[in-house]
Amino acid sequence: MPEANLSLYLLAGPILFAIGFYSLLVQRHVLRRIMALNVMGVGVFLLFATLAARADAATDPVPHAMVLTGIVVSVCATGLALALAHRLEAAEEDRADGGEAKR
Amino acid sequence: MSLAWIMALLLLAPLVAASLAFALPAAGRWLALATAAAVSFAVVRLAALVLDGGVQVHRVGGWAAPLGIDLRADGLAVLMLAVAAIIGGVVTLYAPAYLANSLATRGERDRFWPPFLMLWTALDALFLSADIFNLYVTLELLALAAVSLVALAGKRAALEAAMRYLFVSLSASLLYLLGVGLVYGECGTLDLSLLAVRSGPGPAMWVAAALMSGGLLAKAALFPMHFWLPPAHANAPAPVSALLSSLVVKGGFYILLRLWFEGLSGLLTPAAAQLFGVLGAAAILWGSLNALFAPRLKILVAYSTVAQLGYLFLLIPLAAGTTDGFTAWSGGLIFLAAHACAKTAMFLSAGNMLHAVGGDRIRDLDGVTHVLPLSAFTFGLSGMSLVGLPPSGGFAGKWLLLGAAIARGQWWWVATLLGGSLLAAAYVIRVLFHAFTRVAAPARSRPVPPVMEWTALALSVLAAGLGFTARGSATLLRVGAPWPSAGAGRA
Amino acid sequence: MDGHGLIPLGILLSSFFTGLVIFALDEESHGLRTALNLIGATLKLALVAVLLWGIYHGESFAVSWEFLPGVRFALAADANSVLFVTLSTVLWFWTTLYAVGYLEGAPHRSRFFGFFSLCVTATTGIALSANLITFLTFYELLTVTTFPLVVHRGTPDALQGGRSYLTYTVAGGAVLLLAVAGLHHIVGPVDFVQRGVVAPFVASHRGELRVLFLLFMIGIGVKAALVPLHGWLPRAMVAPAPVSALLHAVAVVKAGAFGIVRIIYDVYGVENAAALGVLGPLAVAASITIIYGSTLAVFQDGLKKRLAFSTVSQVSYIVLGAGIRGPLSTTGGLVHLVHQGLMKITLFFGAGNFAETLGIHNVSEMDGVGRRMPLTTAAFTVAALGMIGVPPLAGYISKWYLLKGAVQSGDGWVGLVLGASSLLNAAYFLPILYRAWLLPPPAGRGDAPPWRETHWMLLLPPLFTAALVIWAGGLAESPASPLAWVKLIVAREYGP
Amino acid sequence: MSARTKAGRVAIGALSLGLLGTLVWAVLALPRGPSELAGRAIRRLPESGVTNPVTAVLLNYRAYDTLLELAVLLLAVAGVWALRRGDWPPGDLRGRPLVLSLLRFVLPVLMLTAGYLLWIGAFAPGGAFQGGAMLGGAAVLVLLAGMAGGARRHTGVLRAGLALGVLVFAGAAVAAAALTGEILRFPTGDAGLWILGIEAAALVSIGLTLGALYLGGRPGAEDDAGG
Repeated sequence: MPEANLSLYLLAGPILFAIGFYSLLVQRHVLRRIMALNVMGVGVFLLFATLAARADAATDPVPHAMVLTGIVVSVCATGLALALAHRLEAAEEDRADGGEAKR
Repeated sequence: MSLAWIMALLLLAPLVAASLAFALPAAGRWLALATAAAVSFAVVRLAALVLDGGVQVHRVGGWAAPLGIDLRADGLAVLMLAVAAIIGGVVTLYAPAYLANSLATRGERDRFWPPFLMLWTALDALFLSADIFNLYVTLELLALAAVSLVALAGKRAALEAAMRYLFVSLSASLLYLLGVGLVYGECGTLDLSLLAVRSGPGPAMWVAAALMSGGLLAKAALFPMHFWLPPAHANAPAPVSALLSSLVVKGGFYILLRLWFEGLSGLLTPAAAQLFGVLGAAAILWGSLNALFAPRLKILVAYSTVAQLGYLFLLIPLAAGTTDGFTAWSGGLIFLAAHACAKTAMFLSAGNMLHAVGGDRIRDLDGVTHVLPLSAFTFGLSGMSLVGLPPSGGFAGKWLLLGAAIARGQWWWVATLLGGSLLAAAYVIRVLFHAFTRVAAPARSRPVPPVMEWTALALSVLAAGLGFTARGSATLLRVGAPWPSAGAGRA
Repeated sequence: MDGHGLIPLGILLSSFFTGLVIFALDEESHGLRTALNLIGATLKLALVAVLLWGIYHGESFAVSWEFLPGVRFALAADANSVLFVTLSTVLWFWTTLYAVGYLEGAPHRSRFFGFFSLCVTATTGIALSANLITFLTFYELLTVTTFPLVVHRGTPDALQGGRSYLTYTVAGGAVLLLAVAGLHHIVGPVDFVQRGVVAPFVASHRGELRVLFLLFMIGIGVKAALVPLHGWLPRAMVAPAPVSALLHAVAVVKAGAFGIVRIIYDVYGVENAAALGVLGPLAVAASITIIYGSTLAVFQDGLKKRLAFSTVSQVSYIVLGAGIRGPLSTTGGLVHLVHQGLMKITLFFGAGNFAETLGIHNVSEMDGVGRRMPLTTAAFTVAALGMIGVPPLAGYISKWYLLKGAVQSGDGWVGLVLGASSLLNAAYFLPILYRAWLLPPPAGRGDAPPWRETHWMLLLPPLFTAALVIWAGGLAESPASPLAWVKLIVAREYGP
Repeated sequence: MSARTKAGRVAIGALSLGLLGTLVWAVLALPRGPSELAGRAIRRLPESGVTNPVTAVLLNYRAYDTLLELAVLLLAVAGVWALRRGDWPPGDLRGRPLVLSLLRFVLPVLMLTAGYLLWIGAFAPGGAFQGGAMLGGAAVLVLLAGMAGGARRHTGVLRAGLALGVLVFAGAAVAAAALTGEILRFPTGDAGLWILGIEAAALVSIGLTLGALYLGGRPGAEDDAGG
């Protein structure tokens, strides 16, 4: 792709990453922090995608595949994180009425 | 048996076992036992292969790097695999008895095995991989397995610890992955040995190295990125704490070594090396002091892990930038193996005391020898290795590090090593005193299944005697070490 | 490793395995435990006898394997080690017997005797170490295995004593480790060989070697209770009597003294040490310790405390002998290694009997104890007179050689030290004997017929060791005496 | 640094900006040309058994990554199921015939699309993950519609289906090792078939996994009193 666009895309990744990083440290609510992680992730994937697009002719399949893998992994992590958050919430509520964490 | 089959056993046996353990929950324990047997067998064969054949490379899929992924087994990898096999085997024996007591239902207990076996898979894969993206995948597998295991305890504290651990671990992985991206963008390869040739100084590589190191330091819980470790390791079930302290944190450290001494060796400036050492020293001090004042036994042991991890990082300044870094290199890694065994034994014995007297507040430990002489003995024996008394493996490691520090005239590391030993002695003794105090009547206690006491004892004996095998370990570590075989030995 | 190698190994394992098995025994199986203890001790004695015989006929016993790159774990028996190993083994036998009697009915006996055996394993290991690393290994092992004995009673002051014991010895261990590593860096793996290994480096590494020597003396001096590193010794007195006996006469303090001897004669070599000019200061330190210990002993009313300070001073005779160059003083120092052990253990056995039978812990309570416990008191008296240096008892021989050595090497001032300390010895022992024999017992303590005065297991050991004191002194010039053996060593150290 | 205080936020902001600056500095320094590896990947495409280079990387060149990736998927489900019991949407479609008939129409289409994506993956963008996403969507619909009650009863089957992908993939790895002497090295010529087989199994597991993650917990009817 044209040089200018490439630079644009190259910048987009780091920007998203930095935004995610900032809110990960600033936000307190679990859901927001999980989202922040995902934003960071998207930033990284965008960088990979840009690297794949450097080639003028055919795209570089290797970063492509890595992004795919990365996305799946982050989906899994998010799923686990959400379940954990859910369970933690239940535990908090339980503690409010003094019971042992129910599942 | 050909290399392919060894690799298949090491990587696929735990993986398949994990999947089956998920599909057939009731079979988990037996699958784990089978895995332990298979993996141990494979490790022994691999060690033999490496010792006489040198570094072994298996090209997965038959495509050589950079297109494909290479599995590389050098002495270091074999050592780590062996440690993982030993710890994994012991936990396999220990866990059922412990879980039977701490988790209410059969169903809950069965849930331990899939993540445990996945953890084992991740470790084996991590130690064998020579591809930095593949290493990222193993890191994620490792982290998710570890988090699931911590959460298994089900108590609120454990859940919170797991949550924090997950956040730290995921963001660390992303930092690492970003670094991988930059490396690929710069060098067009992900293979460590190719990187060693292609990587050179430059903005992208510097930043990449910084990002990856940052992520890995967080995973290795090096001070000041250790804050997540004590709650996680102290609140998890004892066998899980053992796995985390002895193996999981080492994963990050292992990749760090692979990067700095192989893939990115061109970028390791003396200043950077010293920085790692300084952080290590800080970790020793901070971890030891916290251990010294910890209210609960498992917290003490967890902080001791923070401190002991500091020692590992001393090997970086002592081994970097010299023609014979091998002394420090082997010292640090022998220390790592010894710490793995000793720390596992410690957590397991702590678990026994917890099990027997119901709590692990240290001031309630008085006269625990009345109830659990074996476990107290185990704790003391593994303590010997942590302190570094001969002939323990801890001593062998510290001796080599000390020799390297003196040989290079870096006296501040000499002081750090000795001071750290004294601090370790202080917090180990702190516990032992309670074991010897006379009490009117022995504490009310539940009987502890023998398997729980004997497995822990066996490990502590191993740790205490590991010094005698240090030469063997050094010979193994020589294979594929970053230094030419000149100046071998001479500690 | 041939059959010869197996003997030093066997000497260690004979007590090591005994210890492990004893741990496994349950608290109530007293008979079996006692049997095991005595079998182990006897076996060890037998092996040591073989060793003695062999060394005397110039055979060599050695076993070693490389356990760190370039570092060997090595056991060997030379004349020096045999001196120490024989002493500790013989005394261990009697201490075990004594301990069995002393601890009847006490709790945790399996734990106690287990560590007791491990402790003597470590001691014999120190004696048989053939290089510095091995020495260091057993030196640390000794720390670890004696700690449970010191805190055995588990009372607050016992724990306090244990705490200070560990504080001193662990720190000392760290210093020693540093010294060993440093020397290893300069000369490579350090084996114990007569006349030392540092000769080639005396010129090139003068400063380093001096500093290292200081570190060695600090690291080992802790166990040898050199002033000012002696603080733990009196506090460790809370331990049961057999333990005190073990600490003072057989294991810890002795190991320290032996270690210093090793460093001077077999690591540095007395000639090199003299060339480095480190012997003089050591001799001074030893003299200060001697005077200091004796002086404090005079003012102790607690019997064991008084004996403790007496140990502080007496052990430094050995160091003093090593600190003065010349065969005669060396002889005096080395032979005192044995003599002090014999006399001091007798004294502790006696003190233990008084405490155990009559509940006497202080000197002021000892009036007329001689009538109630004539045999114990007699043994105690022999040892005490020996300590003072009354001919022809053991102590006299040591002091005599030290004196001659000092004169020969022109250090006249040492004569004053010896004289002064002997007077002080008299000053803190004679009052005890006076009270015991001449003062009337307090009302209500009846006389008991001899032989029944206390349990035979408590009575036999002091009598036997007292006999040894007389033998070592009276038959000093005979071929079958510690002195004869020491002369053999000295001949080899200074010989052509 | 506590994010509560304003100072904390400012500090973190500065930190993030610093990070951003460094990253920009780094990425702008990256070489702009295609990596030499890209060319290599294209060149050896014929040996890979597929013509879609991404699929070639995913399931042949770097199939090992993908195997571990499936392991991560399975592990996520195992972790989630260990954590809590899933909360079932109160789906009841009686009296909502329209939705019901819509589903009856949509679900088969989704299935079909998934299959198509799986097949096309060999030549063009597509493959097990895209197809799996379709199945996952279908699973979510089924859950929302409250039609997944069967899963409650047949958890055994469900577990088997979830583990299927890893098991088949690992099996293929071993079989390949037996045939060619190297893990995951598919016999030349039939590589395409092997890949299709693995992907088919992966498709099922991925779809089920996404559904399970959406459910966010155990199906529940399991033996565990503690659960």
